[in-house]
Amino acid sequence: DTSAKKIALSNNYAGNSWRQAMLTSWGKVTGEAVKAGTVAAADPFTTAENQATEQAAQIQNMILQGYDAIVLNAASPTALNGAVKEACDAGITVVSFDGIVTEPCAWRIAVNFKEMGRSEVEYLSKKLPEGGNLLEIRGLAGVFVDDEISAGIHDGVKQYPQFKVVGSVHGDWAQDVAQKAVAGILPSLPDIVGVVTQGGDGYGAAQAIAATDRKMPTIIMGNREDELKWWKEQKDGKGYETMSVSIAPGVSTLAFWVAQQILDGKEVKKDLVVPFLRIDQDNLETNLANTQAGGVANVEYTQADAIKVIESAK
Amino acid sequence: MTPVLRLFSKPWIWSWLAALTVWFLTIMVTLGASTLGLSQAALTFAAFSVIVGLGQMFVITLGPGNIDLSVPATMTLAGTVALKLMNVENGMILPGLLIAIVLGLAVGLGNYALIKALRIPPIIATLSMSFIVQSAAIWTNRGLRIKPPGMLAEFTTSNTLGVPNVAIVALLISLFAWFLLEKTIYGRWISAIGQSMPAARMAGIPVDGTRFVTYLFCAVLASLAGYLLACFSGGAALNMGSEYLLMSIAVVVIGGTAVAGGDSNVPGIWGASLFMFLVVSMLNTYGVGAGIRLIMTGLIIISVIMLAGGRRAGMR
Amino acid sequence: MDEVLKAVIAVDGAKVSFGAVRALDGVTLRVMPGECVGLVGHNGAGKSTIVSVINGGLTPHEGSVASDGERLERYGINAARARGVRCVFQELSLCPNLSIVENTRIMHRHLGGFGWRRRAAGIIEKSLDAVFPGHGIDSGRAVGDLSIAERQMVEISMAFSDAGVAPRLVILDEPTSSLDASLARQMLDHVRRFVAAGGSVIFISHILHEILETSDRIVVMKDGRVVAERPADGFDHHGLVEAMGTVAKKETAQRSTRDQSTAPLILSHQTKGLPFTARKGEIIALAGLAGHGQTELLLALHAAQSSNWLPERDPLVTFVAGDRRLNGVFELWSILRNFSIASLGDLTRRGLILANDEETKGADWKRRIEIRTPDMANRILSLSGGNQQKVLFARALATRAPIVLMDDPMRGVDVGTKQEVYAIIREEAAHGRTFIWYSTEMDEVRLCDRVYVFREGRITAELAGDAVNETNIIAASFEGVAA
Amino acid sequence: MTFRLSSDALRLAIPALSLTLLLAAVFWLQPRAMSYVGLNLLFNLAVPIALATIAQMLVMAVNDLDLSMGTFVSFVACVTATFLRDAPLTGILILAGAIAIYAGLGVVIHLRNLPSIVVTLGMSFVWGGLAVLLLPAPGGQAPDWVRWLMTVKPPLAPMAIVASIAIAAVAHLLVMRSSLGVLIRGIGGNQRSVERAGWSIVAARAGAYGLAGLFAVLAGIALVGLTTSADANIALRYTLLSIAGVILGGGEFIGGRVSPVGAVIGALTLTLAGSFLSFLRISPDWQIGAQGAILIVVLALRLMLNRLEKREKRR
Ligand SMILES: Nc1ncnc2c1ncn2[C@@H]1O[C@H](COP(=O)(O)OP(=O)(O)OP(=O)(O)O)[C@@H](O)[C@H]1O
Ligand SMILES: Nc1ncnc2c1ncn2[C@@H]1O[C@H](COP(=O)(O)OP(=O)(O)OP(=O)(O)O)[C@@H](O)[C@H]1O
Ligand SMILES: [Mg+2]
Ligand SMILES: [Mg+2]
Repeated sequence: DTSAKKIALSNNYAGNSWRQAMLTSWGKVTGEAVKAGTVAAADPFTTAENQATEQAAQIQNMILQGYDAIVLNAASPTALNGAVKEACDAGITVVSFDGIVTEPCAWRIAVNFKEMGRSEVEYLSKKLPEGGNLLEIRGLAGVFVDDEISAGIHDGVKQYPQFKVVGSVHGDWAQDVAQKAVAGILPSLPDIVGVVTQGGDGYGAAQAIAATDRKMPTIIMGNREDELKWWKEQKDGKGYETMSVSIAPGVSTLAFWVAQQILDGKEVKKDLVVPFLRIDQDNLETNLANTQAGGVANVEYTQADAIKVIESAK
Repeated sequence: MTPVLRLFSKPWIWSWLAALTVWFLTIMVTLGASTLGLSQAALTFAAFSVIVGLGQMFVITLGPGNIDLSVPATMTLAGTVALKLMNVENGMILPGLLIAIVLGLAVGLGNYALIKALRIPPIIATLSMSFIVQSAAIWTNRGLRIKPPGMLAEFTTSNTLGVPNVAIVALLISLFAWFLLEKTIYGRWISAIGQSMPAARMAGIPVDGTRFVTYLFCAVLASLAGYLLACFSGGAALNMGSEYLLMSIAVVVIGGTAVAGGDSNVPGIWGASLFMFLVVSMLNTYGVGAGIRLIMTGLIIISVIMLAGGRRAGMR
Repeated sequence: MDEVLKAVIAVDGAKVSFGAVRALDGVTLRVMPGECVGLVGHNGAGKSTIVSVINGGLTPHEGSVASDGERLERYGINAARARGVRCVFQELSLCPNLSIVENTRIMHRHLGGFGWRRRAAGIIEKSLDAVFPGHGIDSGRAVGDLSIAERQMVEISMAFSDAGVAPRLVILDEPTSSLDASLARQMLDHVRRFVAAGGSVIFISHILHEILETSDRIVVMKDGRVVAERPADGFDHHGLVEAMGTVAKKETAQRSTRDQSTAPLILSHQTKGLPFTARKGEIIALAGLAGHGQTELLLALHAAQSSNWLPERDPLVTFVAGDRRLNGVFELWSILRNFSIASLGDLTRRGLILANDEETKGADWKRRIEIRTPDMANRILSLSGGNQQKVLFARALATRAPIVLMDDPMRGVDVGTKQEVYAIIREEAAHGRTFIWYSTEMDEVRLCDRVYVFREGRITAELAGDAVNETNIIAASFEGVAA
Repeated sequence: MTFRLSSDALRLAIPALSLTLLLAAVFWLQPRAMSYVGLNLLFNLAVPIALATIAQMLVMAVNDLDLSMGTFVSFVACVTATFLRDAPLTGILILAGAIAIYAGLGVVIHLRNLPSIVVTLGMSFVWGGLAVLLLPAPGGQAPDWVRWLMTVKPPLAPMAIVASIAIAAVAHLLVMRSSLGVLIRGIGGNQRSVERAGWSIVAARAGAYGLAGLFAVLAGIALVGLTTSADANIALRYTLLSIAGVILGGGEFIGGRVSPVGAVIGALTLTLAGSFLSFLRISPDWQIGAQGAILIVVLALRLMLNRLEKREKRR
């Protein structure tokens, strides 16, 4: 019985649509859970500046506030370890997701970002067996997710040597930054057949390329509604083909249920994996229809889903 | 003084030289094939830096300590609210623009109220303000990316006679700013205030009024840039302004405007904005990693300021 | 050459120029142990510059400095201090953010080491007690919290203090400007005691009786040269003035005895002391010791009459700054822009500056008050200080404001220029302009129709007509009661 | 009225009062914080901020401003989590070199009369780049002695409080009591008169910057001790935090008026303000805005008390 337990969400950043969708999903799902009496509280907290130090302070405050579990999307996989350890020592269950932490006492709901990067190249190798030049758009320098996905992409290129990354820019997971960076490097690039991305940057790249007279390469998308919509337009008009992959913001709700299960006394393995949410040519329309205008393709999880994930990990 | 020497005594020449050098180095990679594409891209993206940079320049001209850190948040708020209001309808383009400007005015008013009424140093006042504005942006539409009206999207992304439309807009605003600075009494006033606030007061200049208008102007330019950028990049994002915090300051100081105030120049903003875009493009083109790119950017900024020479009585 | 051997400091044929300005043009000066040398001269005569040479802050371009018969090749601040040369500068030169003890630490480089605070406090307190018995200044207080007089007292005591290297030559550059009579007396007495004990003093002052009664020998400077040098009893007040070559004396003596009491009232202001009023066409002096609230009144008048928020079409007041650097010139600008800034409202149409009108007006005023420059587009700093001051006058006079506030504007202005400006002021007043003029110079005060005397931030006396004379003003500024 | 507060004491009274008020509010909202562990949790992340604030204060004491504080602390954190652990000697050399560069900046800024804002803005890119080169992805690990130092549990008062008091005391001795401190503040107050007394301004400014570098290095090390590992962006917000801390602590941008004890209190206040907000449970939309609001409120308090001080003085 967890009806007296209090869970907190520690979130490091709220400045993009993905995070906003994540917070919305959290609010929706946990709101119902609180109303149903499953847990006593599920309060979300967000820091102002996407900084590990600030988030560490936030976690320490949660310890003081007496939460029973902290669900955590971390600014850094390692820099919060000190605070997380303190929380564990205080008897608090810590479940990290998306931005996971390496501290052994915490649970991790991880996305295999490396695999995500690799799968992008794999998809391209199926679509363009003859290979060609790729442009890579990276995320924010110095952040772990950026490094992971990029490593995956380069692994993929090693696996499919017909591809070659001829340019790499940092798009900071933002359409406008990506657009600017791509527009800057594009004039000096040879023909490119594909753009491998990290999410939140595909539409920007498309915009930058559309502004030139180049042929539109295959741009891997990142599940944002504007990306999907653009893809739909291109698909309807010119039969454009690509795929879209990202982690669903609703994973916060999965983390919530996992935390609830742990509080309930369930035996849960420390490392759980969630699949990323992939959209392909054939299920584009359904996904687009389910995505809020301006939002991100999303999946929200139920308690049953969580139990299934926990069971399958055993 | 020969014309060449006179040219070299202009404070803005260094940013232009730096931009040209970097531009040349970049197009040489493709032996000139990328000239047109690179130039167009540079003009396009420099335009946004120019618009926010101009506003920041007016504020910095007001003298030591004057700076507006609320630029990014203002851009975000103006972009998100305007796009939400326009809701992809071409008929709403003007109301959207209007609301962006009104928001800019409101932020500027808030900034100066904090500075004047609560005597908070501008650097902290505008920072605090930016948090509030950022929250307002989150609250209004929770980060949804709404598309701009078709006409506007078309306008911001296309060229006229090979020149990007946004660059033309920025040029017009620059001309207006230049005109304000050089030809109007207001320009004289801000320059005087920047050189010495007590002297300006004793010369009968309405110091508070002028400073207030300047903070308004900066915020309005930021909101205008936010509006254009949101339309250009196909939707407003909550983080779309963050890049422009350091950028708006960097283009001003690299452009040769005196950090100690009182002396501003418009051409330098263009040189510096082009340079800031081109240097990233160049380093990307040469495949330099993020670390080296940052280091080189920093070293170049320091070299430009060393070349341009320290200023007398250059406070800070 | 026996003299040179004994001299604490001997400067020989020192020449210093700042750009085109010859600040020192071959000055020879010797200071013997046990004597007080009085140094007088008009503004800009070079007194402060020779002081800088002696204290090592300035290396003369020609000439030499010797001490105790030894020619010093590498003379600098530290060499001077090691020889016991101390200086009280004309402008206050303590750090306002530090306490008196900490300032003592800064002044005495070798005071360091454990427990320096106690030692520094001991040193400065001893010196304060010696120079100004019964001073009542706590050495732990921050200098910024002290009154101007207290700061000057601290600075003087600092120069006489002994922290290992005993002071041998103390240079006092206008040290009494903010001290009242009794404090000045205390200081002068201490100078005599110090000299009697074998120390040397160079004493610079514009208050001639102080010089006459305190010095053993008086040196008169003019335009960067020593023009007279005699034992003090060889001078009397009149002789000294003559030696300084002050032409001003004769001209300014002629005071216009206009009676303005019937002119319409144009401004009145409630102050802490007597009420302040001004009439059309009056020239009103604000007198009293320096820093007793005159500038504050001017600032208050200006603030009360001008808006900080909206531009004014017809301002009532305009201001001529005395402290050019602080609130006068705009250093980055040309002469023309500096001139036109206050009257720009008249030179614009709908906010647009009419460049031609601006230039015409500039050229007009350049001629009228003879600003000596080939081109009004030159930078303001290319002008000599006196000419900069003229630009500030022109700036104020070119406005349509009926009241001109002047904050000791003749500071550092040479005699010739002064006469020109006096004439302009008289002429403008005759045309109905009102001048409110803070001045530290008695000659200027006597030019005015009416005088308000200040003491400790309040107006303590109002003098008009024949009552405007030196005795009355001095009496009022020291006693704080109307004469 | 013979009793008179010195302006220095009043300068301190204001931040101390705001801290007390805030602390009272936090205790009221969250009584659990009123304990050994609670205080440590509230304040331990303030320790590196306090060190960085002292560093910024030293630069501000000579009328300059350091915009590279955040990236520099991040860089130091990266060095600490990598070299200082794996090759202590190299690590120490790198950090010493970084301090030397700081001192060098002071010299260059003085000799070439450059605006410190621009130079440090440029340096912020340089430090950021170096940090990214050092740790392209977050990682590294705190040296054990650092970790021990930051988690040790002294008797009576928690580490965070002890460390804050120690920092305040050392900085106070250094800046307010020592000769070097007097010299540095003297430059801020009246550079000309310090020069005339025969001091070398270049050396003193180099000293101020060097000391600032030293404190910033300590901040980076302390930070890693708390977080156990580093990343290139770990302390970016320290730039503005440190400036705000100095101002909250009663310091001023010019005139050499600074207060080390105030600066530490300012850093504690800023940290506490964050906790206060999270105890208030504001809606996530407005959590960021509330941080701005609280900055404004605390600074407005400062203004109110400043007015009081002025009235006191006039009396
Ligand atoms: N740093 C400087 N740069 C340029 N000119 C200078 C400088 N210092 C002094 N002068 C000039 O040197 C001349 C002598 O100045 P000095 O200060 O010695 O006069 P003074 O006799 O002390 O006058 P006062 O009685 O006003 O103090 C003046 O014309 C002044 O303008
Ligand atoms: N060109 C200059 N560069 C640097 N400092 C200057 C310059 N001109 C003047 N100063 C400073 O101003 C101080 C006062 O000099 P000021 O300009 O008042 O000369 P002045 O004696 O009033 O001029 P004048 O002899 O024309 O009346 C000098 O001691 C010096 O420090
Ligand atoms: Mg002079
Ligand atoms: Mg003098």
